[in-house]
Amino acid sequence: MTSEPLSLPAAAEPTAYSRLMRRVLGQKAFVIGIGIVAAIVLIALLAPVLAPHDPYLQNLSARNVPPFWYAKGSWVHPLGTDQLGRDYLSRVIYGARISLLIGISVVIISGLIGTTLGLAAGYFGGKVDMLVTFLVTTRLSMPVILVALAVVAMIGGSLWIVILVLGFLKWDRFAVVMRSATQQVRSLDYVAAAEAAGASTTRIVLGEVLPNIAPHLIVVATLEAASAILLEAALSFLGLGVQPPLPSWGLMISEAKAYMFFSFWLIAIPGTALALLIFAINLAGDGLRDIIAPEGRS
Amino acid sequence: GKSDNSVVMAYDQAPESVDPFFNNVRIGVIIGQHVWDTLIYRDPITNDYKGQLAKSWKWVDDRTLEVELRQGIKFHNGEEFDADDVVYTLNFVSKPENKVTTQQNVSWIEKAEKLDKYKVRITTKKVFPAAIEYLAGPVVIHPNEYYEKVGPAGQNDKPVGSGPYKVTEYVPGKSIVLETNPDYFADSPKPKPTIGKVEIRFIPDRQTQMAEAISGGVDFIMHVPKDQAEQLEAAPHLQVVSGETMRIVFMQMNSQEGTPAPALKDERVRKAIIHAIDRETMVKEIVGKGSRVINTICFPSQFGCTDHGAPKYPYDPEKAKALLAEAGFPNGLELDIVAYRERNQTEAIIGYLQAVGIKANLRFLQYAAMREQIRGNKAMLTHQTWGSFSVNDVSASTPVYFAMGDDDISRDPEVRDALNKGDNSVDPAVRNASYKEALTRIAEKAYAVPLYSLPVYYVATADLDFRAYPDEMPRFWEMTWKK
Amino acid sequence: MANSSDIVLEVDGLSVDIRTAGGTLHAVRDISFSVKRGETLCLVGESGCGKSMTSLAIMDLLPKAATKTARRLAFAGEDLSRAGKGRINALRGNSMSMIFQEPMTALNPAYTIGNQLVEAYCLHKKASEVEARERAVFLLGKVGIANAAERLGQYPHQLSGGLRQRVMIAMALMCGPELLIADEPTTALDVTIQAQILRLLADLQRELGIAMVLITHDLGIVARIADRVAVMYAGQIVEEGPTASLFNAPRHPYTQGLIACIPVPGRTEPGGRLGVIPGVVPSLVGEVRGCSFRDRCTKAQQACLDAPPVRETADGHRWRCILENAA
Amino acid sequence: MTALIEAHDLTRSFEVSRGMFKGKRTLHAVNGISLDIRQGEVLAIVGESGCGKSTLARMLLGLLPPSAGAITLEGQDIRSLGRKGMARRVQPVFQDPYSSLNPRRTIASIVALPLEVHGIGTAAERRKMTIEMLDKVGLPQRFADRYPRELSGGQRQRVAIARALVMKPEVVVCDEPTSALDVSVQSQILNLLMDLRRELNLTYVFISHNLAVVEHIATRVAVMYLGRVVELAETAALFKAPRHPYTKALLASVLTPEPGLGIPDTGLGIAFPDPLNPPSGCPFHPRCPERLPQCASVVPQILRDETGAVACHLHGQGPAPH
Amino acid sequence: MIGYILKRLGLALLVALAVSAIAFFLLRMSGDVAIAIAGEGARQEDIELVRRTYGLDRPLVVQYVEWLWNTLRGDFGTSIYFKTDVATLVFAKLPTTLLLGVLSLGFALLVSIPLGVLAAVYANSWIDRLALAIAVVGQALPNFFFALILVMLFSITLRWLPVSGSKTWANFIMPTIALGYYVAPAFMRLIRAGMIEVLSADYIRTARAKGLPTRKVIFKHALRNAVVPVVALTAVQLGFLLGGSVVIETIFALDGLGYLAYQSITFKDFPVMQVIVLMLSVLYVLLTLAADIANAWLDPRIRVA
Ligand SMILES: Nc1ncnc2c1ncn2[C@@H]1O[C@H](COP(=O)(O)OP(=O)(O)OP(=O)(O)O)[C@@H](O)[C@H]1O
Ligand SMILES: Nc1ncnc2c1ncn2[C@@H]1O[C@H](COP(=O)(O)OP(=O)(O)OP(=O)(O)O)[C@@H](O)[C@H]1O
Ligand SMILES: [Mg+2]
Ligand SMILES: [Mg+2]
Repeated sequence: MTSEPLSLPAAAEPTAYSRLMRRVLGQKAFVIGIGIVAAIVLIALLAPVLAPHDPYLQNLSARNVPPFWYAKGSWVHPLGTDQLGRDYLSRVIYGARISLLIGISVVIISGLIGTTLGLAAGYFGGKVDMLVTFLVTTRLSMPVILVALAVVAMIGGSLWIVILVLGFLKWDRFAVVMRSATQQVRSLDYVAAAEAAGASTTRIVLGEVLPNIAPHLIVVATLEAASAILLEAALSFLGLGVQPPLPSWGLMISEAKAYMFFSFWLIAIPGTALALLIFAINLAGDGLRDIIAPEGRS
Repeated sequence: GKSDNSVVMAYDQAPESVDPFFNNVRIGVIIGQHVWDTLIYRDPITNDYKGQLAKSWKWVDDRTLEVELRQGIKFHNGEEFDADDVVYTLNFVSKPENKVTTQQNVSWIEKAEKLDKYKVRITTKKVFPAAIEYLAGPVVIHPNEYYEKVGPAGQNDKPVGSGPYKVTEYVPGKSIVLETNPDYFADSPKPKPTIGKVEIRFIPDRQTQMAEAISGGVDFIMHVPKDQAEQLEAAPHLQVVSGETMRIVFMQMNSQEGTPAPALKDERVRKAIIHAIDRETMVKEIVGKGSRVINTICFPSQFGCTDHGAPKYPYDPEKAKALLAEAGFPNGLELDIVAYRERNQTEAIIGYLQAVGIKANLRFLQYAAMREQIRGNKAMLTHQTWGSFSVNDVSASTPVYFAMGDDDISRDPEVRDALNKGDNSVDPAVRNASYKEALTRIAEKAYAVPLYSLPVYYVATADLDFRAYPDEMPRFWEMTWKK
Repeated sequence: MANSSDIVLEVDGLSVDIRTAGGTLHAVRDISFSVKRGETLCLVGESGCGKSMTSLAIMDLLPKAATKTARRLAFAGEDLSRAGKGRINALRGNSMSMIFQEPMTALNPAYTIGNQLVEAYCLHKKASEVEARERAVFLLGKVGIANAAERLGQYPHQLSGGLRQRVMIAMALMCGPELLIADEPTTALDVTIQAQILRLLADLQRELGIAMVLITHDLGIVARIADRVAVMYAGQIVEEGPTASLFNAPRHPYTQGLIACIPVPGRTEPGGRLGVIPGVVPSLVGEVRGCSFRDRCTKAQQACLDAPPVRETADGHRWRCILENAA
Repeated sequence: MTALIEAHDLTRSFEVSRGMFKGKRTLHAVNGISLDIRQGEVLAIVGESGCGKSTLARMLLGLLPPSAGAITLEGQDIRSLGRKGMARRVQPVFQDPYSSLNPRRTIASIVALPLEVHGIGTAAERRKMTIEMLDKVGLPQRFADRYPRELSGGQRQRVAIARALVMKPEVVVCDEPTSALDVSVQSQILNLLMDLRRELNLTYVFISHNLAVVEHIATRVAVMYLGRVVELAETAALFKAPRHPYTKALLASVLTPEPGLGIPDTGLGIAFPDPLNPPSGCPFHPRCPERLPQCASVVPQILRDETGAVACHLHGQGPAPH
Repeated sequence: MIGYILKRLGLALLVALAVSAIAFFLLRMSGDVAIAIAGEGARQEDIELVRRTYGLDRPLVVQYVEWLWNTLRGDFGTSIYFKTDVATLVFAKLPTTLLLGVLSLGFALLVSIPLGVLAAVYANSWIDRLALAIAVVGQALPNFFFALILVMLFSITLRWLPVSGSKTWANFIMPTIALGYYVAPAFMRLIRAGMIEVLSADYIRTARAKGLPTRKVIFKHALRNAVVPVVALTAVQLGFLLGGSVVIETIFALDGLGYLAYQSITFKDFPVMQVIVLMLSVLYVLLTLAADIANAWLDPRIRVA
């Protein structure tokens, strides 16, 4: 006899989705981080709608107008104008596009390279692993900023060159993390089971291994995106990054630093925007790491 | 500061070598003129030539110059100055294998010979009237015994000259300390210094320099951008001095065979570009005091430089758009622009071009890389500056870019012929006429965009009494403290 | 009942709650038992039924997320729930000690076993290092480790699992405890080693007159070593009694099912069907009312929705069920 | 009964590094094992942790190439069968039900994977076969679209069994399929395995260290010690009259739930063998209570007879036949 | 042990070789050194002359092999810009950079170890969150921006510290903070994560079960194990600091390797660039080797038996 009221809630856990959501929402840091990132992405997407002026429209007779909260400021240019009289708010808004574009593109390039190398090293081991480890060591032993500076200095800075250079330099963490994650997954029985089922190596790598290391991939990707954005800013700061008049935040900081002692807002505004974006991405990445961490254990 | 009778100057770039023949940066020239002397001295105000190490000189023929030397001058190490020093120095630096950095400063020298202890003969390779100008500028005289012994490397380690200041401490890449030469000869056109000690620190970052100036860490900085200089003026303990220099700013437009921007072959496009740029406003708002708009590609004070009769292209964006439409670009066009300094000015130019529909992509490069682009016929627009080595003659400016040399990217034989005629004549009238012809044709054809001359801004502690010269040379030997 | 002064550990109404993302997990629910000097009590039950939480609660080693409540938790007559941190530290490792399940990870890899052995002795007995080492050598010999003096300088990774577990035992005995709690001390070991270690433990316990709580999920071990057995299910003790009585006449349906699951040579027919307990363990999150075994119980009734009564026989065999005997 | 799978002198060694500063050493995980697996039997392999059971299993599955020796399936070298060919005939069930199921796949897709790999049927047909298989192992259809983490250990092990059987293999290699499970679940799985064997006429290689389970389920038992098979016999014979001292000790160590018997004294030494440094001669001699003088130096040959095989100096001398 | 070290040194050599080749070809392929050497205003014939006198007209591979051969002999070539021996130049600047690197590392460790331990011991409390906030903000603030703010605050407003130069120890305070603050978060996270993991380890429970006081459990049993990965990170970060001091050295006019690197990049001073890159890579590999040895010393499981 198994009448209804006799049954008890089973120990089996709630559905993956609701559990994940609970863990996600439990991670306040993640929620805040992803919220800010989403807002910045939205701003970037809606830039033409949100920006009050053309970010490239210069007016040399209205240069370095302070933001509205200064006595000399006005609401025509809520955040004032820059050294060529361009609307600062519009430039900051358009700058989000550049930073995000850089972050995302660099991560795509370096992620592809690094993940491929890491997967190969972790899955095949042996000589392949040795080769990849050697490549990673070689790559790590060359300071990114120096190499990036040198290369950009030689071929001349531009958005795509910066993206390509950083993309080809920043794959190391992907490779390292993917390698160890792959090694870990590779030794699990479900990979052996797939092998025993006759699945091809490609199928195993793409169907069994990759989905299970994807969370690590996402975490690395977020953190690397943040670091790529910062690196671009550093390159631009040294005058070897994105080229004017593109409104990159790093470039804006670089141009504004000339005015920092007397018109602090010029550097503080893009500096804050940049720091906020990096802060939010890191927060989200951290949160993500914590969210996926228990899953890895089990 | 005034209290210890010393000046700390900051400069953004370290010279590769203190030996003036082995660097090509402004700070190198500055140090060179303080530590060494030249045979001849050009008065920066009157532009008259005076004897310095030379007592007198005269052209024996078109290619031979005889120089009578001053007696009783000693180098910092006690070595006596005589004809041997001059002969050794000139013969050493003019040999290509000795790899003097800026070859054109010395490549005109065929040889130098000692006539007697205080007399030398200098032979030029071809007719070279500008020799006096060079002898009054970059060609300093080294002490031969010392130089022979230690070579350029030793001269960089422990520099020895005969100038008003001697080097007492030098850490390459970091700082150099100059102190008054107590034995400096009294007859020199450079007066005996008042400022006892000049320390030059190499601070690469302009903001750091500014911060040092504000916090009193340094007393003297130069090449301060206009906006910053104006801001620093507000600080009570600082003063700002500015003046025009001979450096002109212009844009080349690649219209030669095989140009990557065929649109630039169309005169209307080139004219549109000139019309698009509001030079007056640029000068007023971002270039600064001491600058003026130029209409031809030369510095106005240079011999032969004129804009009479040359067409002028006032700021007129509507006309620019109309010209572009006429040339078949109603929707504008996209061009690359290479540049290597004054990035904010390039940016403003880009902004003006953008306003008439020309999207200019900036490629900001090191000078060498830019030059490579130009010479490789890969550049479209170039944002150039040219200082003529402070030589006050058109032969030092316009021909460099229009006489079909390596850097000529319009390559008009008519212009070349006119320029060559001017360069190779000794008759001032012929020269004036030829240069005018060339400059007018350049302007008519709109081969280049003449922009403006560059000013130089100095920011210094308010106590210091000094003036700015067009050759961008601070002269510490003549500076004094305000009462 | 025996003389109350013989009771080393007394647990009355112990509950352990763990805060989890999904709500409060009632890992241990109102359990009571006591252990006398020289007695071995086995806590047996399936994975997750709260055995470890019980032992950790006694030792005050619960994870941060867990809280315990008890009507009484007394060691040698002293109420631990009222004792301060200092007092607990003075007792722990001194008169009550513990052996953990994983001999591979329970020793600090960074220190020699000598260092780890003497640590507690020096602390609690205010003994010198030399004295402590002497005692360590003595005890290592006792747990069957040859050339013990040399072993003191070795690091845990240099020892095999069986040796490490012996070191753990020696470590627990260093200060001469009155109570020894062993949480699955042999699960990680091979059968032959397991037999050796258990034998050693049983001998030492008898020899030193220690009160021992042995936690395991292996009914075979329980049957061979325990004086008394407490069977746990879903955080509760569902049946408790003297070993023989419990194995020979299990009263609770869960205990009965458990015993029937195990193939016993001679009793179960080779290749034949084994007894089963259908279904799975209930979730311990939230309030569990009534008998927690009811949905796996073939004899469940409407009455099981209420808390089942505790029944007891004369020999101290107790169980929680509405039925007198489920068999 | 005919031999379905035959292993000839199988050896597998690993190069293991023992920490950064030490060189690599060769570890002989499996050291010259010859076995036959007969059609329809349940061959149990028992032995202590690290003795090479899993390594042997992986070689039998074709997942790990032997360093030496060969495996034949009905006389054909399994290397010539290829991964897919092997997959149709031999399938595994692993010990850990947590790591043997891909957490990112649904139960149905896990079970259907072999069908997909071999391109059997349309998606709908595969789905049908999967549901049938799940039903056969006692999992209702509603589990099909759940993820492994929503299942209990026993349920997961059922999924693993379903995956192994969906291709209708002849041999199933079970590597400690119940050792991670509670006893109440273990009996369910054991019953299931026995039912399926009867129903589908399967051959099992059953790896375990639980002798009670082995005695219950196996028809033949191979006892391994440090990479070698030391004794092989029919189950009943082995449990009744073990011949190798290690087998005897193993049997003595079994703790059945019979109160009052106390803890047996196995009489074994405590020197646990280091597989990187195997003892000379008979690998068991340092712990053996019946050690003979030659045990320390001479590796005992395997002696095969009608009851099975044994490798011990106490039982016959001289080279084994063949 | 010796064998291991030899093997690692061999690896270092291989890495150095690879790096030198990459650096050489990368640097040479995209720019004409001759023009850089000839300088502003040089004519084509001057450039040709330079090309010939410096041997830049030969195939790249030949130039590389020659460079490699000279390097192996200890002749690192002559700086194109400074005209002096590269080795002298580089080694003259190395101490400043090393000092800055070590100081920043020390600062980072000083900040991050206590913070990391606290954050782990009080995981999920406000202390943990505060530490996390400090870390995340530290990583989000571009170090050049942070450096400028420091200058604003301490030199301009408060006038406590000199802006630039390397004359006195006071010159090193701001660069140390600016550089160290940027790497501290990585250490803090690592220590926090390591401590949290270690604190939940079985042997910590063992230690507590022995009745050891909390302080001893944390500092003797936990930290010792949590600190092992920090050593490896320290090596990596020191490498990073040496390479990453470009911006900071430029801002604070510290005459170190970073600024020299920046200069040689802008002046296309290939010989100097190559040696700096090569030296940093060798340094990196050696540092990781040192870290491994230190790890082995800390972790007996790796140590020689
Ligand atoms: N740190 C924790 N956080 C949340 N739940 C926990 C934690 N530790 C244990 N639990 C839960 O508490 C319950 C009791 O756990 P406990 O460790 O006491 O079981 P056990 O009987 O010792 O099991 P095992 O035989 O597996 O050791 C289990 O349901 C477990 O999932
Ligand atoms: N991939 C590998 N690399 C190195 N050594 C290995 C590898 N796989 C197994 N070994 C070693 O080979 C020996 C046999 O391992 P195996 O897993 O076959 O043992 P087992 O009998 O299955 O043990 P258990 O009962 O613990 O599962 C062990 O000492 C193990 O450490
Ligand atoms: Mg002389
Ligand atoms: Mg195994």
